[in-house]
Amino acid sequence: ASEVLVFAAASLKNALDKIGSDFERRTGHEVTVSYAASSVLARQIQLGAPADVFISANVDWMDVLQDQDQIKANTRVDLLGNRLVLIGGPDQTGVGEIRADMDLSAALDGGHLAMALVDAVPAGIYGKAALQNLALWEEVQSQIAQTDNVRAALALVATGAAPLGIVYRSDAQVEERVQVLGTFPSDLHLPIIYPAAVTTWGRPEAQAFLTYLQSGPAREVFADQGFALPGS
Amino acid sequence: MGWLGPAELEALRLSLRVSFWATLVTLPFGIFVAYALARWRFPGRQLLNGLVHLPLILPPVVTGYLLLLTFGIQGPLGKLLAELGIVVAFRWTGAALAAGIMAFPLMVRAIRLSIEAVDPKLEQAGATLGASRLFVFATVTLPMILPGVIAGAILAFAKAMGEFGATITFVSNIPGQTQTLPSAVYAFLQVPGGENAATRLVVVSIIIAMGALLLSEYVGRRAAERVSGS
Amino acid sequence: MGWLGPAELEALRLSLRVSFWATLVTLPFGIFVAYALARWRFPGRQLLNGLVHLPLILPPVVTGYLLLLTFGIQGPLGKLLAELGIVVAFRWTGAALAAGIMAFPLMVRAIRLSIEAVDPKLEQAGATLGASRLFVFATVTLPMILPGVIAGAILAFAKAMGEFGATITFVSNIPGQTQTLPSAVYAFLQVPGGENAATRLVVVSIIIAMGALLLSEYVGRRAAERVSGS
Amino acid sequence: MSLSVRLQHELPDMQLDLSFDAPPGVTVLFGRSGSGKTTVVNAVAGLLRPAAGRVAVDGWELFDTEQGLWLPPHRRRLGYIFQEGRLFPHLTVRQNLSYGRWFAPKGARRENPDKVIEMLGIGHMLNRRPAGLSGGEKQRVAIGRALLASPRLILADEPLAALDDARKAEILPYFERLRDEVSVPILYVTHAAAEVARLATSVVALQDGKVVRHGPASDVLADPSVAPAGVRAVGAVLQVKVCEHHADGLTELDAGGARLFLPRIPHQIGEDLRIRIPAQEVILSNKRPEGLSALNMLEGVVDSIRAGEGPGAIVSVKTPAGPILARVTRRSVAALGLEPGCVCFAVIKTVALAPQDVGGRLNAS
Amino acid sequence: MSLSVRLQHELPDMQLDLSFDAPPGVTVLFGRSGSGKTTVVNAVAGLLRPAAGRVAVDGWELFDTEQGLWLPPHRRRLGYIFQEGRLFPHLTVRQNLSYGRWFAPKGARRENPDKVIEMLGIGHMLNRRPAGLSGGEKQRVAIGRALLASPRLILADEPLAALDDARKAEILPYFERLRDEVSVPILYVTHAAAEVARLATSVVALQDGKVVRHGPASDVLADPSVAPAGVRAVGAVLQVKVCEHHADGLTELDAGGARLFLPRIPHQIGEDLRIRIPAQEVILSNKRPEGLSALNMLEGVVDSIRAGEGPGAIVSVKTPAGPILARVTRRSVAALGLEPGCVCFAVIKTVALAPQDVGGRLNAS
Ligand SMILES: Nc1ncnc2c1ncn2[C@@H]1O[C@H](COP(=O)(O)OP(=O)(O)OP(=O)(O)O)[C@@H](O)[C@H]1O
Ligand SMILES: Nc1ncnc2c1ncn2[C@@H]1O[C@H](COP(=O)(O)OP(=O)(O)OP(=O)(O)O)[C@@H](O)[C@H]1O
Ligand SMILES: [Mg+2]
Ligand SMILES: [Mg+2]
Repeated sequence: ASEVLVFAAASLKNALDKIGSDFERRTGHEVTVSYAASSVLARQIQLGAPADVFISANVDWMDVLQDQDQIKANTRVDLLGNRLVLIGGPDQTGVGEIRADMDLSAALDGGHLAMALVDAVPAGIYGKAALQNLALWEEVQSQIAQTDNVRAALALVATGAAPLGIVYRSDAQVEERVQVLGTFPSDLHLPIIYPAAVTTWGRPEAQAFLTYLQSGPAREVFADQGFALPGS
Repeated sequence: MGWLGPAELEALRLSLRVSFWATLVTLPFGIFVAYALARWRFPGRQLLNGLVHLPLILPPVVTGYLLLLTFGIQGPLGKLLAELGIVVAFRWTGAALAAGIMAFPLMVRAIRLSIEAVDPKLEQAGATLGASRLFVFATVTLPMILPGVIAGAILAFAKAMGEFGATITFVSNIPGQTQTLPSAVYAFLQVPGGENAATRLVVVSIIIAMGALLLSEYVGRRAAERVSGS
Repeated sequence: MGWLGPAELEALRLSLRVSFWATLVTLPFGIFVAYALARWRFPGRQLLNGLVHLPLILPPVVTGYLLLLTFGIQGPLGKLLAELGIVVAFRWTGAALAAGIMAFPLMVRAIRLSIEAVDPKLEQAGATLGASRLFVFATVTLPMILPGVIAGAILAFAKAMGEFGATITFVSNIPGQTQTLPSAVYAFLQVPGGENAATRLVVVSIIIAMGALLLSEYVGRRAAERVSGS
Repeated sequence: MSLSVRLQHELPDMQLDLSFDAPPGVTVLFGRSGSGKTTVVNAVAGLLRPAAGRVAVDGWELFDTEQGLWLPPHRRRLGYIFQEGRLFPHLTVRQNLSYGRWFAPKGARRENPDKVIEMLGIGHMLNRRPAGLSGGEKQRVAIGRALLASPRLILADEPLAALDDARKAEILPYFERLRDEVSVPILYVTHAAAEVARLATSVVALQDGKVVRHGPASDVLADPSVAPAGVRAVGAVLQVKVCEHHADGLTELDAGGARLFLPRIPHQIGEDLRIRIPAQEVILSNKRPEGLSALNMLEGVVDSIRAGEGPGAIVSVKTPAGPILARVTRRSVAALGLEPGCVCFAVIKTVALAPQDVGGRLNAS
Repeated sequence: MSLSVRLQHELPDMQLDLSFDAPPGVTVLFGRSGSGKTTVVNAVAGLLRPAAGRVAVDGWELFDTEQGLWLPPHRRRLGYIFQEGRLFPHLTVRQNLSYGRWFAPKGARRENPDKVIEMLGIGHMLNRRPAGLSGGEKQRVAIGRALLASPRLILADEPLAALDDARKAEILPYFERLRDEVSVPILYVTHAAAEVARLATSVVALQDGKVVRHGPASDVLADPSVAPAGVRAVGAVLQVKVCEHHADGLTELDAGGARLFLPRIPHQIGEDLRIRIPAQEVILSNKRPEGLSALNMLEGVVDSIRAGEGPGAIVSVKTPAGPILARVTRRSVAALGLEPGCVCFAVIKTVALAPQDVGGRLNAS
């Protein structure tokens, strides 16, 4: 038995912890996962981190690594997807699918719209694109409260600091103090993709793990956590 | 600073304002708490001491989250302040609050150490000459600890300039309101190719913090010379 | 601590080890640098002072990134250390390095303030009695600054226990290797439903840091009493 | 009683347990190093809280543990001259001097700062800081600071020990003036016999935290067994009046009708003075001596002879000027056949009557 | 020359510029407060780096700015007794005392610690820390610490000022012993005439940073214009030998054939001593006095009469015991018809010859 060191975006922790131990049980290979922001992990891989597998929360950092030949391009897969949702406190009313005629300003009622950093963090970038495509961006731009990650945006809504927020569906579903008010159509923004790949120096077992991630039992776990599965 | 964009300049201005007020407003509390910890024995002293140090020990994100719970719009203290007309949520005042709280332990420690170095015999001498406790503090203790107070204040200022985790969690990152220099740096570091812009901002913060540090050394030395007799 | 899982216990053990060594190894340097800053006048003194304070001023992520660049596998110092058989990249030693560097300014400041409070006249008295500079330091200065040294060390320890940004950026977040308590807290906070686990870990860190603080108060007071004559 | 002190306190090495009531004027605390003098002064100042006791100044209670009364130090209106100076290092000499004046009540008697500064010889260092002063300079500033605080009670812990003789001689009259003219009670710790002789209204001798002797200065000084500096400080204190200043630099005094000469003193003609005649400066003769350089000769009758342990004896002689004490050898007592009732002559050298033994009016005793 | 000092240094208020060569023994630095005494001592100790100068002890150079030589303080082997104690607060009294012993070279002469501790009366406080000591106790420990460092040069800055007379009298002989038996050179700052008289081999009088008078103690003490404590400290120093201890507590001395009596002193029969006879204790008579209590009478011839500014004059009388100085009034000089060549009698009270004026062998002068 050998080891596999996985560098994964922090938002995958719950799912990967479970899948990792399943994999260990089945193969005897030990899986260790280092969770951090995709940007941090990508830089570490650039600078020679001994990771075998990298799972990013966005395609940009994976592209950078691929350009620099730090991953085996042929192992790269689009592992997961996600959906962007609008959330609010328990007293808000749901809207279902979000459309351009939605009166976001009225719903905010002078409050803030919590999002991850709209120019830096993937969830924020996607959210900004969606709002722009709905022509709602101009209207709410000045009311956006940005955080360094999606979970902090979720916390703003959960604590009532902000009436509304835009987060991933996978994040919203377990927080009891918020409800999903509506889902953004996925064509409003670049596809939300969590690419995965084996690093150039990845051990042979890395490919086995990557394959396992795409297997049925693993996909079940991801789906449980609210992730979207490409091709389904 | 022609090489800073307007947004970056705005972040710089905001960071300066936030750090300045964070330092200024916490300073009296810092001195008071440091004095109490150094000179008084009261029940709950260790508790106060622990409380003061909490922001140093906790991951900043946790501190930010706790701030959100207590000083947020729905938080008990947040509501209270709001009734007094002070809104901190998503305002630069909130950023200052976060920065002040994060810097508080450093400030208190520096001041406390310098208070402990003041010979109580001099304070006694002041008392025998008719000065009340408060007056002794103002005329003997305070001037003598001035180097420590200055050091503590500038340290707090520097720390406030660099504070990120608690600030962004508590008051988010609203350009012109709560987007401080470190938040901007963080944002640049998240995206591929953002290193150059981040470096520019880091250089600016280093220059400012070093300037403050040099100033504190100078002012502190001057004050120390005054105390020990030039 | 039955309510901590094995991974969490591992993180706790690692954090303790990292903080302990970070404090122990930096302490002699901290004392030396503090002494140099407090008592010597040399060219580059302000530069050294600035350098020491840098980790306090920079956003931790930036410090971590700089560490990665210099002490990483491909970094100049990293290569040098590797040739000496010391690998810090993605090892707990690296976490200790990051924690030590982040805590260094706090340690130096505390020690420096207490050195400045020692009356040079006592050191002179030691010299006239035949003690060389080093001996005077060991027998007069060091015992007298002991409270400050202890305070500085424990402060550094507490800071090291709470260090997150630089550590995760420099050595990542590898369980059993570099996943310290705050990194584990971070990971838990990133996922839905992780709050409970995060809270448990936070409580543990608070207990440890408060314990250290109380210990430092006690030891420091004992030492201070010895110095000022019980 | 101007100063009433009762104290009980446990110290690591000894038990402080004393009480004394002192008349107005200067109360000198005397005792060996470590006998508890500073501790007593600190308790009076409120810097040490004794286990039990009471201190009152002119009937005004500073504390009384029985009543649970405890004035904090700053309400006691003290001028404490510390054994170790304790100047404020961050203030200039001028600021140190004026520190206490801020707090003095409006109506309080005020010393003239210029006069104090001149007397202490610190005018040229007003703008310097204590760190740049010599040991004696520091102590002079400390004295000035206490005097200028308009205190109702002055506490002086060996205030002159660090000063040279000339400076001592300049400052002593100032304490006398405080005692005589302004009548501020003074609690004064010293080892110096001359200071005791000159200043003390009453002397409290301490030993291991207990009062071993307490009385008017003239009594204590006349008793060799408790005289602060031992037998060499024994002396008589006479009440005299200035008669005339002679051209050859001598001053003539009237002492109960008898005449005494001593080197010129700065006092006015007609002024009442106290003058201490150290017993060891007095020579006795059983016939009127002739051809001696000593100008002062007092005829009297031997009152008592106290032989001590050593070779000496203290002979007390009743003269018109008052009782005179002479310290002579027992051998001389035998040789001259001195015994109570004998007529004899006390010879006192003019120059032996030093200015430092001449003080202002004798208030008490 | 055992101690050679040359110094130039600028101080804020004055210019230090002095040089003196002192013979072996005790060199007393005397001068008013602020005259620069401590500054000189600090320069010798290496705590102050003077602009220019040279200091050598027994020919061993401590520094010489011309040669660029500068020994750091810890290489100078000093025992510095500071004016303000400077005890190590974190060490017990015992540890303070033994601090210097760690560094003393193997072969160095060592004082017996027990003896020093006993002499200083600090045996019961060995395990305490300085903060709990009284002012005088601290200074005694400071003296012990310096003595036990096996120094080649002792610097003492007003070491006895904080001590009571009895303690002074106990410690003075110790400095004498260091001077006479161990011949450690001592640079000693004091204001006290008795200490000067008893200890000083030579006296350096400072004023505003300059040497105003420098010479053997007996010369300086005989000169009223420079005598450290003014005219009252003028006195003659005689070389005497102990003859006999009498049963009545007196000791008989031989002074060049003449006999002198004084209260019992602890010295051995046959021992050579120096004895100071203060000029103001001497009475002159133009005929052999009779019926006087004074036991000591020396016949002599008036050598010179120096009238000062005041009412007094110093009469020098050649006696078999050596020159005796008497301070009398000018009025008496006239009344007795004293002039050079006259025969006269010097009368000295037995008890006036105090033990503190009796010292060990007179080495220099
Ligand atoms: N560190 C200093 N800075 C400035 N001036 C100083 C300093 N030390 C001493 N002086 C000044 O130098 C002069 C000589 O001081 P020094 O301490 O040598 O006097 P001293 O003769 O020892 O007096 P004392 O008998 O009062 O101790 C004084 O006028 C003093 O004010
Ligand atoms: N803070 C203290 N802790 C313990 N013991 C003390 C303390 N202060 C004084 N003492 C002890 O109490 C006794 C009396 O001290 P105090 O200072 O009153 O003496 P003093 O008569 O003023 O002596 P000196 O003339 O030497 O100044 C001494 O034996 C001293 O050691
Ligand atoms: Mg005392
Ligand atoms: Mg001096």
